[in-house]
Amino acid sequence: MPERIKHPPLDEKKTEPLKAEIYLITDECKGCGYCIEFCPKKVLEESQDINARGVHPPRIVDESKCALCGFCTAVCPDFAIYVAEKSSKEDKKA
Amino acid sequence: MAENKKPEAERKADDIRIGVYVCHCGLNIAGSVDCEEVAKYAQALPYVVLAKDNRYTCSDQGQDIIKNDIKEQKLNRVVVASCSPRLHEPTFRKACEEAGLNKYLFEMANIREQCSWVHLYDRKGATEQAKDLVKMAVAKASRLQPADEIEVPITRKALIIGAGVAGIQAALDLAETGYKVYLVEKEPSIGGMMARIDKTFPTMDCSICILAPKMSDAGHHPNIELLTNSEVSQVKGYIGNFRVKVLKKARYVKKDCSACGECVKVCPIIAPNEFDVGLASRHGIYSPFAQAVPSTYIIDMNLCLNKEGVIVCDKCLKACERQAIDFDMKPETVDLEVGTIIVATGADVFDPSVLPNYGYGKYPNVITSLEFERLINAGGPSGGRLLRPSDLQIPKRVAFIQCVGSRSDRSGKLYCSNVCCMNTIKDALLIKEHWPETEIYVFYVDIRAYGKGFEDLYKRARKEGVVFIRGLPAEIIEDKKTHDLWLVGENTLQQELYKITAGMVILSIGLEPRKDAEAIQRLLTLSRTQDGFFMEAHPKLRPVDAATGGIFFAGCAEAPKDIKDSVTQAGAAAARAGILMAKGKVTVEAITPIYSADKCKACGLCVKVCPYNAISLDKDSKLIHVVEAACGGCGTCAAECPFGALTQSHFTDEQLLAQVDAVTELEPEKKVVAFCCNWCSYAGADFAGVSRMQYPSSARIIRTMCSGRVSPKFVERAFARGAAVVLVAGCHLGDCHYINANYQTQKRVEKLWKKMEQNGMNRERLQLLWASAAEGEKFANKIREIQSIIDKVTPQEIEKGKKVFEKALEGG
Amino acid sequence: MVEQALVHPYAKYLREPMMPHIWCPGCGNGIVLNCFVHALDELQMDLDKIVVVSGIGCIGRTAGYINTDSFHTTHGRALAFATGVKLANPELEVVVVSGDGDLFAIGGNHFIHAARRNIGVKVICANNFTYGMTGGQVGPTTPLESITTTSPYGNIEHPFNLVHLAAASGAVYVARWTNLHVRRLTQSIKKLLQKEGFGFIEVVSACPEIYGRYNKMRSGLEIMEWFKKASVVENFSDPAKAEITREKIPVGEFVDIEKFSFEKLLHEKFSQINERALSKVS
Amino acid sequence: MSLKRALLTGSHFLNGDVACAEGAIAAGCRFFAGYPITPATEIAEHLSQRMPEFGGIYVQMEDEIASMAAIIGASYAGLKAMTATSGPGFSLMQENIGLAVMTEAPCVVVDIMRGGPSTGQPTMPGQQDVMQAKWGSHGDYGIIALSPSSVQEMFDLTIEAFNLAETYRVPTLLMGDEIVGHMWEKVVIPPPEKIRTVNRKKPNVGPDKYMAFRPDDDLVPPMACFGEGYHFHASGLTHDERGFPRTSSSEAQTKLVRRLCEKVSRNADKIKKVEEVMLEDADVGVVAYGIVARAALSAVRKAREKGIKAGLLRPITLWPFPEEQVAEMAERVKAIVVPEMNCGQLVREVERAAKETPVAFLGKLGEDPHTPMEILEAIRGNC
Repeated sequence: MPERIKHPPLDEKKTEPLKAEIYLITDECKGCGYCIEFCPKKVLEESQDINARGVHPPRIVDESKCALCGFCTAVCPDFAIYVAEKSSKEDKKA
Repeated sequence: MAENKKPEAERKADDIRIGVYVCHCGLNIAGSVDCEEVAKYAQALPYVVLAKDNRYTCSDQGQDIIKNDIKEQKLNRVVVASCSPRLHEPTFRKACEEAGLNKYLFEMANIREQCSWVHLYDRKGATEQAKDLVKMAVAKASRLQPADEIEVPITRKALIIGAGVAGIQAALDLAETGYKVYLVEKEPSIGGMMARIDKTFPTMDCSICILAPKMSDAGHHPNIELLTNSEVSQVKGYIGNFRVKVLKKARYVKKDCSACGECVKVCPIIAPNEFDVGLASRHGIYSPFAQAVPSTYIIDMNLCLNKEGVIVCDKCLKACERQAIDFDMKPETVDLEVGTIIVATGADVFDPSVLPNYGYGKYPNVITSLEFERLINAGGPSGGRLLRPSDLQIPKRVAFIQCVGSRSDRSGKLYCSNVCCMNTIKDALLIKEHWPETEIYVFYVDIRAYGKGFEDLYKRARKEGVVFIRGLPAEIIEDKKTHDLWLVGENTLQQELYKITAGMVILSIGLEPRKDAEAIQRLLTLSRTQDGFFMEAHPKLRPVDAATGGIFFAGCAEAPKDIKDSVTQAGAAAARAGILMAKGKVTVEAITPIYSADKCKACGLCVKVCPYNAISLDKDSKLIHVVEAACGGCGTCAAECPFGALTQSHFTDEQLLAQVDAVTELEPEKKVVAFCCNWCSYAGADFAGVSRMQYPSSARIIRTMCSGRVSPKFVERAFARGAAVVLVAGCHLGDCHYINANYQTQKRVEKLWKKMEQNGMNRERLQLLWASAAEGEKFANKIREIQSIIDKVTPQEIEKGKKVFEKALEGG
Repeated sequence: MVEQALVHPYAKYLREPMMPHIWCPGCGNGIVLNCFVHALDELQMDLDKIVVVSGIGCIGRTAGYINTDSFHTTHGRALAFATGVKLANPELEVVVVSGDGDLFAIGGNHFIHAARRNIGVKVICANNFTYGMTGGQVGPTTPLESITTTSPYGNIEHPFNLVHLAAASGAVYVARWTNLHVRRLTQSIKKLLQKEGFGFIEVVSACPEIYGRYNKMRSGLEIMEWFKKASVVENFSDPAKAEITREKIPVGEFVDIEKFSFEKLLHEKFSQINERALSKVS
Repeated sequence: MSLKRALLTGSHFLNGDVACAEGAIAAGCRFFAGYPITPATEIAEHLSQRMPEFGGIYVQMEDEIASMAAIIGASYAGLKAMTATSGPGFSLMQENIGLAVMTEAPCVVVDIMRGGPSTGQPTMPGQQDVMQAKWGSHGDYGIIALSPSSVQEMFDLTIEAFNLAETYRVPTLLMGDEIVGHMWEKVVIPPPEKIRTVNRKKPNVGPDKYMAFRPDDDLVPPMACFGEGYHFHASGLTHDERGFPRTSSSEAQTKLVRRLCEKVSRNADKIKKVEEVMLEDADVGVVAYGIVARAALSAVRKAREKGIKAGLLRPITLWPFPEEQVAEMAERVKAIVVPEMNCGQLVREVERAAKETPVAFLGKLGEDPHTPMEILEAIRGNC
């Protein structure tokens, strides 16, 4: 098949994937690294800062890559991370 | 059957009357072989009562000559030196039979594929080789025996590989006739190329509108079993009795899918849709297009977030009310038994990104004719509006460039792709129909409007004001700001340079063989023409039959053709397959074992090596029993028998040894005695010829059905008579046409190597080659490599070989 | 990117004053808890009608963390207690969340009998192959040759195959997943909560600090890697063949059948007896 | 399920176990979990037949540990719950009696005492579990134990046991013996309005304010039940007033354990019951309970016939022990005689209360309890 794929699809604009907002409750993190390891889009990495528990919580490398699959939320043993669609940012907070 | 062979001495010369016919095949053979000389040479060979050369032996006159000679000259053996027996042996056998001569008394010398075509510039060598080949054929012919064929039943089921319009049509025809059909398609949906085309020429029908009903018929027909997202992984057996394995790749969506599309709404993965040539997007879970059959969705596991059995994303799982999604689905292998196979694998389109001067892939507004089909299609990514990718505006001026990937050595495709001219004319008219103001230029080499209603369409296009300019642009230059395009080239009619700007350029790309054509070729032991499309058994008389019995072609797999021709050919292929299955039985070649009980020691070795379990040992009577219907005809039992109690009909030890002797009579130290199996290595050698691959003329090929037939004593005999090199060639291990017989070949060759080494012989002189029907190049290279060995072999080494194997001179 | 004062969507299911939980970094118990509340959230169940009961051990603390009625029993007795609750008030959805030692060593007898009775109690067992809270002693599920503080030379006791045990004892729903299968585990828990009768889910759970430490898997990630490599989904395969080995962890749903629960049969008896009594009166 | 069919008002000829069972029903017990054991089995058998008649739950568990756990569960689910057993089973129950104490689960445990230790003499009477009743489970706690000496009392005291359990959120023990359990006597079951039943205190605040283990002035916390929307937590671990574990706080430990003891001791006067016969002018006081008290009573009467001023003090409440009553008697009598079907258990409490007053112990093991004559001898010997 010809390498048309070099150009973006015409309907690119219409089919823009949802934007994600990732929330890190850093001080709840115990640093198991599951969210980092199992993120299919490799959105997270271990940060250098040390949290209240004395571990390196994750930090966000590129939020735009997040596919909103929510696995980090589901696999976190410490309820220290969750994701939401950008739009619904406000009501997710507080 | 008992062998009634007489020792050489007892044969009276007048018993055997051989006629030899050397074919010029126009200039195909005569071009590099002196056919008259070969005929003269043949005349002098033992038992030969007449030898003739003529332009086309396969022509009716050519055949009539043979028939008359059989009657009037009382010929009881016939030798034709022409093309490959894989092509014309049936033709001549038929001729012999019509003249009342048992067809097993016919023998062929392949002086085209394996001689004239591969020594185009070595007339002398070619001619010498041709003589040897004829001599070998004659030697064998003098020992041929008449034989009767037994019949085996045909499985009344058909396998069709590829479910484009050709495959679908063939499937429907056979299913309607009442045969069970397995329709295998590697894509998730059937429909093939035609499903993506907007309108068909010359009638301007909506392509999918006329295809969709056929698709759903195929999907619902009680006699058709669809195997989509599947690929044929193995084919064993023979005409009427193929055993096929089909790999059904996991779809990850079960049949329960109601195609409601809820899953798509939640799938976070977005990727270009192959069906729209990347012009539109699809999701990780998707249905390729609205009319897809089956409508069951599919998950693209390369894109899905869930890998290695870990479900990270379960959005579709939750969205699916029918719970049809199953991430644990595993690929499964389906075993089929069919009597006939139709190859309808279609063609790929040429990828113009290899032509830098047209800037395809670089300039957004340079698109292919296939992309155009999607753009102009109302169901396509732009809703049928001809939007140019750079700014999504409708261009004021459009240019078509013809023969992109066709009829040009630069792109490596010398042939005409057959459909592009009319396709462009159709496309031009479509544009005019929607946006009459648009200026259209077509740059062409020749306009080929040969078909029914084609010329009218062409005329209409001209009338509508489409401008046809002879002479392809040398280059396309893009205006960086506007992304408009400049086409620069020479108008070869006016002999003047042109520089024309256009908002959009459509490359009218050609068709080329499927990337996986070689895989199919190996699976089914087919032949391909030089341009890589599958080769029919006869271009004129058997245009839809493959050389391998029970296999037929439909659609672009055989050559580029338009929808009408594909459908026509599909009908033909279905009819041909139907004829076989209607008969319900097929005669198997009389190439089964010949057993001489008196020599049998009931050791049971043959029982062990038979791939078909066709031989059983009766402990009490100390005799073996052969089930001929079950026998595949590889002859490995004959090669295995240490006591000469078994040999293979039509490939007897005597006949094969006679061929060896013939080769080694003169200057054996300059020759390689090559044993090639009919299905792979011999076909490979033919392919090398078809592809005109040039290699030294030292090879003398002896055809056996399977390399497993090559008994060590044949090899030993060759060395004992001073052959420089012996080559044993067979199918790749695992690809053996006779299940696993070639593993015996390997064992035997290794034994011989040991023996040679123990006796201080250079084992290089015995070569083992695994080459498929597709690997002509590999075969040619092997012969070149062997030539260098021949050149090194010293007279002393030759003598050594003679001594080591002198025992082999006895008997035969 | 907001950093602080965030409220996790599941916070409402947890007892704020009890958080953070006591579990070690990478402990699978947190994932089990996460999946459980995830399931509750998706089912939108009436939290007033849920009673979470647990026994002794690390995972036993779950009862204290989930913001429903909850009870933390003596070692091994969770199921006996839960039986009383369910019989006394069949309206309640009684869930026992406990560990392999609690449920199958000291509580083994209660388990098989609860399953036999088909009492409508749902069991989620976090199997970490050891006694974590007491420092990692050998237990009823410790794999052969595993090192623990009381099998320093390698365990020579054959472990239970929990799904087989549950199936043989009569459970109407039996499944096994690992901490890695959070999605399927969550769906499985939803199914469990909607079944009538006695259901059982084994969650093969990561214990990096204790079991892992002694068995060459020092981090949760290493154990998860083992789960990933060894897990094979074999839905409705023979539970008898589902032993856990280093090489293979058969996971999936093993049993999903319908059977009248103990409480249902009991209340049917009541109505029969009533009718008899009434007919006597008239 | 009207109480009418549950309550068999009228006169009956029953054995002690059955009377106990009927008492439980009369008290509003709607959950029984047990395990077969002589000589308590008849209680289970009878309830297995009776309970379903009015929607009460009977379940036979896999052992006494489970039975005890189950009734705590039932109690938290809002039912009045009971189990019944004998020595060996009583030992198994100690673990979860401790749990009932710690989680303050109202429930009744009937122990029809037989000859121990271990399997001992299943069909013989005994009073060997009296100290186990008080100290059987580990840790410090207060508990209530009653001692019936007639079949009628098996009925009456079972009701009393439930009322106490519900009032103080304490597992309450009915310490019968094989004879009282198996003896047949007339039992009068009063009409419902004549039967006093108590139900546990319910919270008077909403779920938001509710603290499962915050006591009122009587040291007893109001009790919410599962499914009522309070979302409370109870644990065998040391806990604070919210019920949340406080495993390393001495403050929490002191506060909780103290209360668990004082809840009973501070309310002892309201709990304690004794029967006093002819003690006013007595020189010799006999302290006896259970079946032995009946022999003692006739011994006291015979002594009076013989001119010996003897009297009887029968603790109906073994625990909390009626210390003041014994002490007050001790000041008046010259000597105290304590016949028990053991090697001397309750006598220790008597001695503690009696101070200087001499206490003679009359122990007996095996088939028959003391005869009146035996006790009379003892009285004679101590005047």
